[in-house]
Amino acid sequence: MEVVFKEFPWVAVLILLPLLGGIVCFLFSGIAKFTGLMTVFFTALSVLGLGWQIFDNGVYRHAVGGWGAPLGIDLYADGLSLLMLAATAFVALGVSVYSAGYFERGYSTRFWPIWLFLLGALNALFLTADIFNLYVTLELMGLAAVALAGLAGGKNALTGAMRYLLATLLGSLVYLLGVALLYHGFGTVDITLLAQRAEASPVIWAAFGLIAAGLMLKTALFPLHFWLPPAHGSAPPPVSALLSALVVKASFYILLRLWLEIFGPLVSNTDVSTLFGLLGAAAILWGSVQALRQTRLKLMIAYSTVAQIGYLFLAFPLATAAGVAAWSAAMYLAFSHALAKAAMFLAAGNMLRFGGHDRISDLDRVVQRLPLAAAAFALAGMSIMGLPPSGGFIGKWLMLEVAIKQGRWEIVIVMILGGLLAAAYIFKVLGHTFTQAPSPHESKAVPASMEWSALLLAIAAVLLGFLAIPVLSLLNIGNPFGISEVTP
Amino acid sequence: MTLIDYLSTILLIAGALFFLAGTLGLLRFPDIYTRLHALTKADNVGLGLIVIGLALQSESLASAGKLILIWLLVMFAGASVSNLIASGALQRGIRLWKR
Amino acid sequence: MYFYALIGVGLFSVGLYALINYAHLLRKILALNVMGSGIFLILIALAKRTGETQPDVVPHAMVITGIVVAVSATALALTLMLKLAAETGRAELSEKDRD
Amino acid sequence: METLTLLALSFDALLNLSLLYLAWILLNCEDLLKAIVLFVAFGLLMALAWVRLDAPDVALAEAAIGAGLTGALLLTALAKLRVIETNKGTTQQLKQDSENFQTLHYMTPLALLLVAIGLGYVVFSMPPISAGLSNDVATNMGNSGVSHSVTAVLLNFRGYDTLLEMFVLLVSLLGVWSFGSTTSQHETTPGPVLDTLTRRLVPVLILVAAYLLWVGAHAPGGAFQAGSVLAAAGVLLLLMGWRPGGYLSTLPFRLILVAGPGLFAITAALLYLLKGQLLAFPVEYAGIIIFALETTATLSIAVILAALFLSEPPHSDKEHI
Repeated sequence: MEVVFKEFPWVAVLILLPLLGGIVCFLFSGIAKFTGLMTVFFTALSVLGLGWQIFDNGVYRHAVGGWGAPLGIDLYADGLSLLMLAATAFVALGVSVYSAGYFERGYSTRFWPIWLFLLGALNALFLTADIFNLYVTLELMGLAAVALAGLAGGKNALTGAMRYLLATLLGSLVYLLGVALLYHGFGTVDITLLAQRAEASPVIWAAFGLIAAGLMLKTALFPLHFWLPPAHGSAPPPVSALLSALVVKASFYILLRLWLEIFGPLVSNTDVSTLFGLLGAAAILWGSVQALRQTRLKLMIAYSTVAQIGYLFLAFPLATAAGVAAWSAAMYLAFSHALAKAAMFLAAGNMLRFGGHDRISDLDRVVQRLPLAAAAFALAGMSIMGLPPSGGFIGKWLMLEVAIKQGRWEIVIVMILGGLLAAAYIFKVLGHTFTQAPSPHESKAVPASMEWSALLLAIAAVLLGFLAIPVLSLLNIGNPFGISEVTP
Repeated sequence: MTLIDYLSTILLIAGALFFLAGTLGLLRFPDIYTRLHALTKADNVGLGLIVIGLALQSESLASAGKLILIWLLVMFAGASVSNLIASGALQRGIRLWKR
Repeated sequence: MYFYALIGVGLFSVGLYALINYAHLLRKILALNVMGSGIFLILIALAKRTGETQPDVVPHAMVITGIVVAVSATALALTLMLKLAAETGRAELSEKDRD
Repeated sequence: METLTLLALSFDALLNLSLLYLAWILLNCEDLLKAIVLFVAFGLLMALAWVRLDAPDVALAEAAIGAGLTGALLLTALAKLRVIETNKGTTQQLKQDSENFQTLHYMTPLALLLVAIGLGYVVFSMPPISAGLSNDVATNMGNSGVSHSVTAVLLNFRGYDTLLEMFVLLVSLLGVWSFGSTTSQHETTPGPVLDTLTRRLVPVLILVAAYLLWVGAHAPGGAFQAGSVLAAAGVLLLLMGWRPGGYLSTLPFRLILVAGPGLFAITAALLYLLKGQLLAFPVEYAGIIIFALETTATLSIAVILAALFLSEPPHSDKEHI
């Protein structure tokens, strides 16, 4: 039995199952919901299987077609990929259960196939070691995400989706140009081989500039975040949850992976890291202030995503001296943000469904009338603010520790300010959930599956705070951050 | 150079001249109908001459046949599309040019 | 063959300029396509540097993949543009449209 | 010989400059219809450039998809846009995007010029001779199951890219359908000329597609080129006013749509179970497996592209509610 599990092709399941599941959903729209839920469930189980596999055997490498790099495409899984896959699986489960209740018949048949293709693209993205293959997965992910963002129709959603489409296409094209330069400079598109062959040269600089610019646009790092709030703010709530929790993280993951393996050691990295750090700091402050100014709940959450992405980039300047610690902290934050932000959007969706609007000042005693959604929002907010014992707290604490150890007080101050601002915008919402609106509103029932999926994701985001040691040890399988370590 | 080479050179040059004339016509003629007229000369005769010139040089009968097929298809599509353009223009009320 | 690659750089830049500069979505979609063509030109032009007559074909396969991705993206973008125009009357994005 | 090289060089130079000039004009001209027509011309010149660069497969793909189908998509979109604008009483002129970089108005061209110069420098800094992966391709051709190298890369060495790419096409169609109908359907009756053209041309196109598919194993051609030629036949039929209507939502039609990506994914899964490796075609069967994959891919690509051109969602909603 154990041998079967260890040898089982979990990676193949992770990529092919959602794609084939999507096809089944498309063919037989009558069973789309059931097929979708089953597919997501078994995909999540496969992440568990893969985790077991690489925990026992170490990193997993698979040559597709048996050719092997550089001619063929290699799949690769280590602790970093595993963490992203796990975040995807958790969010996918929560959002799928939610969507089963959220989407009405007509929308449901459109939602499930596209969502499963998006899930397949995400898994494929986290599992490939080939930068051109990454481009294809990026496009698959981007087009599926845009299709989902515009699903509901209406002026705002369509405008948001269009803006998103232009940004994501531009980002992919710029990334592709970087890939083209790398291929012609070093004769391969395999990340490991590129890392061996690449040397500091104009090609590396240009490729880095292009790839970083393209991925920063896709990750919505300040000041390239302009497309995110309209897209994430106007999509259907479960879609917003997917976009904010997973899709922007995917392009960050690529940037981080390529930085660690290829560019970090070559590009004289203090200046670039400082720039990333500055942009990250600006994103935290700008995003948080904008979030505080919003009157619509979903737009507020979207701006909060802009801010939370900033934290991930603070790890760049810290990592020059303490790679493993800074990156572990950033990935921990990414994981807990994925769970918390998904929970928050789903909770907001419940309030939206309940009251028919998402005006913050008009939440009208949600706390009594929709206690589970309010609890989900509060718990997710805890993690976003970084209050103990949530996952967000552990991530921020780890990062603060590194910053204090290095005496980077400016980073410490930005992080604390960001936390305070986050507390301000979350408590502002929570405050309004207690107050009574001037005129009572009509309200609509919210299915239990939608309430509980939001709450369970939020609880998971908090519980993540107790799992620091196992998560961090899993994350370091295959030593993904080892290369950037500067030996004194 | 053999006789065949001379022949195909002459055909190719003649074809190119037709294309030149057709392009000049497209640029200089006064209205859409006369321009179409100029264009079809380049397409039909010019391409025909070039295809025959090239077919003389081809290694096998099959590749010569493919060249001829290209010419036939271009003529067929060109004639139909010119007709569509002209009738579209007539429908929109674009008048014929008169001196 | 460097000239083709340079033209590729030129197409990429011209496309990027139009993408940023013009408001009409159809023009933005055209601009993205031109940028893509520029990148494909760089990929293929530099693949001729094998030192032999036969070029490196891996970039050829990548470009075919890229062309198919480009047409998919274009189709999606055009439909989105039409839906947006049907809602707002204009095929443009503007800040004022948001409430 | 010398004159020939000179002739080739000046031809390349002329082609290069025309490409750049056309791109500039098409992106900056006032009239959108003119812009699209110039874009199609640009695509055809690109196809010529691919031939000059010894990339006939890309030339075929560009001519069929890049210029042909994209052009058709753009033209119908513009026509529908004109209808919408007439109905809504809005007009549009060439207008700057006021939202983007208004303050940086003069900075944008300057910055882009710097980027272009930098990229040009990088291109020139590349080593003058680099084999890329051509040697690896040559050594492994014998085990690929086909004798045409581009097909070997697309379907075998990097077949996984192609598998995902089929899903990109499918997702874009699902996206187009999920946005819903863009205009009210208006039936057009074709004139006698279009009618004859279609009747004569569609069989020829089907024949050409079959030829391209078959020839792909050992010469330029293959599933994508064949699929787009077949799609062109579909586009002609749609232009004739033929509407598939109810067919679109039937199961057989949906099966054709997903046959290409589906068979590819199932093959990948089966080969994993049999050989423990994704998409590892057994050498002796590689040729036939690739042909089967390409055939279904051709059908799916053709139908997906034609459906993208039609862009009307099937009436599945009525069926299930």
